[in-house]
Amino acid sequence: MNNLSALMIFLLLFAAGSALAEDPPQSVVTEAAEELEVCSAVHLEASDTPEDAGGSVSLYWQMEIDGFEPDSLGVMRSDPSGGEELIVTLPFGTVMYTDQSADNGTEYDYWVVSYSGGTVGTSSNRAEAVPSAQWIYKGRIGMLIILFLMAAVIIYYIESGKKGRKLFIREIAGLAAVDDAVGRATEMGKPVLYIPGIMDMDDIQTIASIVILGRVARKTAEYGSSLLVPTSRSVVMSVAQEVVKEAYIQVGRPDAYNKENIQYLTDDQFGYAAGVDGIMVREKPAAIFLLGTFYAESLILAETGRSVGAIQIAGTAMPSQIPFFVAACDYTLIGEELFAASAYLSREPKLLGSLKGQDAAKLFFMILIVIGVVSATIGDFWSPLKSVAEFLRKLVTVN
Amino acid sequence: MNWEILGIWLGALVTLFLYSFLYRDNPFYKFAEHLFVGMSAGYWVIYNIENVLIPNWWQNMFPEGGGFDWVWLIPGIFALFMLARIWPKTAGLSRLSLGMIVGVGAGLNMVSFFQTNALAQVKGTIFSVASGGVWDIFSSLVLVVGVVSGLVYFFFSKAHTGIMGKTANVGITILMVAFGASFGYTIMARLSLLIGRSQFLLEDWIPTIPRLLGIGG
Amino acid sequence: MRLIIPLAITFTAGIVMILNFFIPHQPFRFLGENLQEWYMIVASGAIFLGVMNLMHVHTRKIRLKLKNWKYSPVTIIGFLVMFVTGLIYGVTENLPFDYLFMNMVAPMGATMFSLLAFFVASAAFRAFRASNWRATLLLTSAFLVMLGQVPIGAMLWDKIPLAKVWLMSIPNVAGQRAVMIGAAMGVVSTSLRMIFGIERSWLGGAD
Amino acid sequence: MADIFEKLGNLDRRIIFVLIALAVIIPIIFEIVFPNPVGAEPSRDLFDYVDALPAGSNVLLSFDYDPSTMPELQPMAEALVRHLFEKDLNVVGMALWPQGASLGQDAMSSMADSLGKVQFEDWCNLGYKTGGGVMIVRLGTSMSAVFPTDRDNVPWSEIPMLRGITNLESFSLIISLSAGDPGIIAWVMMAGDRFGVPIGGGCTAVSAPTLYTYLQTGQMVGLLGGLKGAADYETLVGIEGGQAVKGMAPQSVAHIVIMLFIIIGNVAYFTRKKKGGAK
Repeated sequence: MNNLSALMIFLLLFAAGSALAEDPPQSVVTEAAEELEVCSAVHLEASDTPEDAGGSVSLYWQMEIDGFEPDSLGVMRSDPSGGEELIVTLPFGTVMYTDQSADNGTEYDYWVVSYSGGTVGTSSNRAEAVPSAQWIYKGRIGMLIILFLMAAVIIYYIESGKKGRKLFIREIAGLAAVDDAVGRATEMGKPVLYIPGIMDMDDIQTIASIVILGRVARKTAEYGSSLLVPTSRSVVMSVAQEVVKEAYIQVGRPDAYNKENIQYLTDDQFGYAAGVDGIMVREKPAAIFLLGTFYAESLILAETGRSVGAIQIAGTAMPSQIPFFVAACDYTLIGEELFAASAYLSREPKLLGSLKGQDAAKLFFMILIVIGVVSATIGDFWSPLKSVAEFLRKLVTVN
Repeated sequence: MNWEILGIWLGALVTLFLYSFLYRDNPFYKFAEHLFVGMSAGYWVIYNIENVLIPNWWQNMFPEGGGFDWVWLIPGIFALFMLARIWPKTAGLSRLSLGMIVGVGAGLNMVSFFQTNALAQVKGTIFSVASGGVWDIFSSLVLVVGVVSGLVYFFFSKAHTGIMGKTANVGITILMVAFGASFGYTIMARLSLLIGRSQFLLEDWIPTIPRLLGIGG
Repeated sequence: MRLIIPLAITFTAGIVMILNFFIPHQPFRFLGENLQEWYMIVASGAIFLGVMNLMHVHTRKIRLKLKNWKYSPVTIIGFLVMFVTGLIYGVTENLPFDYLFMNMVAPMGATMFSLLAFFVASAAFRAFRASNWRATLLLTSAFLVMLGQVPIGAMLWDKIPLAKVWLMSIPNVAGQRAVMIGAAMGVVSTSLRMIFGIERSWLGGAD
Repeated sequence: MADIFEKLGNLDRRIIFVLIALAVIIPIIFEIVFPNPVGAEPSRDLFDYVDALPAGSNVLLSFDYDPSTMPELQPMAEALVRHLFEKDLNVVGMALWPQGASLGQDAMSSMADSLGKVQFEDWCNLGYKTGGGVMIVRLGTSMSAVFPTDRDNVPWSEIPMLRGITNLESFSLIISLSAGDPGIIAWVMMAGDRFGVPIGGGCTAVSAPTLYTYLQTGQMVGLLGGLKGAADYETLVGIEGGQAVKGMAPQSVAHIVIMLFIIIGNVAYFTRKKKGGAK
């Protein structure tokens, strides 16, 4: 029904337009333009906005191009009770709108009117829609399943770790060097500098870094060397103070904890880099830890640290910054190794268990890639296998 | 006094002060560094007030048309808990805010990293290696082998010996080639920054010197 | 006991954020969107803690006449100048706060950033030595890409720019992908440990 | 002799700093311009593709950037527009970024003036439209529905050069100059993959590696990456002393300095190693 009326409007306008185009002299066209109606919206489509919390209808339309241009467009809506209302006025040229003010389960009629000189010129076809709320994003089901399975596997291994299952962990050079680095600082009577990245506490790399800070703080407390932690975020400073203090208490050296050593500098990326560079050249730390999220300042910090002769242990999951750490630091924790650090340093069974879970998840993805590539490749010659690859691609697609 | 020229001079002086660090630490650098830390901290406080606290909190709590939206008391209370750290007696309250911050961060990061870092990358690696010429096939194989062996390198719960060790070796090798390429590629962007600063000094600042001395235009 | 409530909040916030990604329905939509905003407000409000610490550290330095205390007033004055002009004039263009930002803070940031041009050079000189075959590969790939970036590469051999494109689009992509997929596993597992309270040392608690 | 290498191997990094500074400053002061030969690169691919288009073909040029990335992308825009005009192609400009429309206007109108091209007959600027990828899909069905008028509110029907254009398939090539999202990726996925229109582009150096993969899969016909890509196009089109070519001079010198240092470092390293081995 709607389509039919749209078609009729379109045909009418088309007829008017083509009749006009046949008129040869230009002066006639200008005269005719005055008789012409203001151009109207056509092909209006209304549908429930997919995958939302409801109360929303998406509208799409096109503009007729023959006719003179309206001053503005109005989106009209009527509900079953018959009440008509103008829900929004839009500038000419707009071709889509989302009505956020609808009620779920109500059947609405929509149409778009063109205003010209303050009066309604023409109006589009009517289109109806019933808004509703959805309980799941359909395009994310595959991801939900994989994520759930992974979480289950990781938690399973954590539990089995807790139960005392013996778990192996491979050598991670950067972490094996932590003791040496702290020990060296103690021998030289120089401080240890710990940089937890430049992002805030909501960043998971910062969280991982703070956990490692706890382990490093325990070592500096045991060895009796001082630990400096300049931070770029207030929240990180607060957490770092808490963590370091706790570490010193656990080792039985609460007296050695110095709150002033954990200080905030500035939220500014390069202001922070300038401040930390200053600390490096003046305090001359013997060991520097650069663990967390880093951006361009990574090399500014690492090169300055290098120039004061410190042992540097860096780690980040930012792919773009790893090369600079590799070039300027003695040890670099690459990507996932940063997240494995707390388990490695503490050797706690439940944390080692979570590493095992991560490995299982990686294995799953490796198998997925290999099966996907093999089936896609063979699928080029023998089509049934192509659908396997298609299925796998679909599984990991998130919309 | 011409404000524009003063601005150029201020900018040029702090630029030169900071560059002096390349020679070694010195009073000029110390001055500029301390100034930078202080001024940028002040800048970010104002930035946070103007761009977050007022529009996202205050104006939500007290909407323009009048009224009061109690929901926005919640973040206000959490923020107060955070600030309660100032006094030792109430410092424990900040843990509640930290709990919230870390919870939001952990939940958000988990899904976004999983989507963009894991699934999207896996998807990009599932393709047919049999298209194009010999060189294309070779390239595709390097890509797939690189990703898979790179992942083997990250295995923690198995010793890197035997076939596992060999694959992990291939992985770390490809990682090294990748890091080298990435390093070499970035140099250009870094030089552009230096070119920008040099142009500021040479083309904006130096021409003002004769003008200040009363020579030339 | 003092950790139970914070951990419960972490758990709730984390689960809500995860469900919000999969479930468009209320109340997850509302909670998810609000929690992110709340987080932003709390983190922004916390900046006062930071600046109080900054002021405390520097006044203490001056009081105790610690090393380099003479520079501490610079930080304090720098902060106050920005803070006060910001409060009085706001962030409108061409007023004092904006003027100071454009002519001092921004150039200082750009200058620190541009130090990288020098540091990439010194790092490359020192680190790119063919000490073993892996280091040789790192060096060769960096060298080829650098050659491919500038005209001299194409002058030497017109295939060098192609080698650059190949290195950037094949081994570089492979390496980045491996790092990213691995890191994602680390993130998922670390997040789970946080949300389920398995790792709690960040709250200052015993493990 | 060996002592020299010993010293070279442990060179004070400040010497490197001085040379880098000189490498950048001297070409700027003396406005040195180097020749910029173009190898078999993605920038040449784009040039060749444009060069082979028959005169009168329609090309859509999308300006998807803002002033912050102008140093890299504006020289590309100017060189591309010049080439398109010289080949007598019809250039339709538009933008996925709000400020891109006026940056595109600058490039097109200045080049049109110097080459005697007429607005609405040889080129036009449809302006900015929000919506990114979704909007591109709608361009695939009808261009005039999304752009009832051009940037200056001239109705579609009154622009002579647009008469033959109905949707994206009317174009022989789409070129996106892209600083991020929405940009080239949206064009490749929404216009290239769905409607089969060839896509070319220019991008910042930072995003080039991600986009190289589209070249490999044939989803793009060519790509200008960063300042080098812009300089390449300027050279190929034959612009003397263009902005990008000029900007390449300090880059080239500084790159050569760094490469020389890497070579010195390695020579010193091997000389010392040899000496150490002889002991």
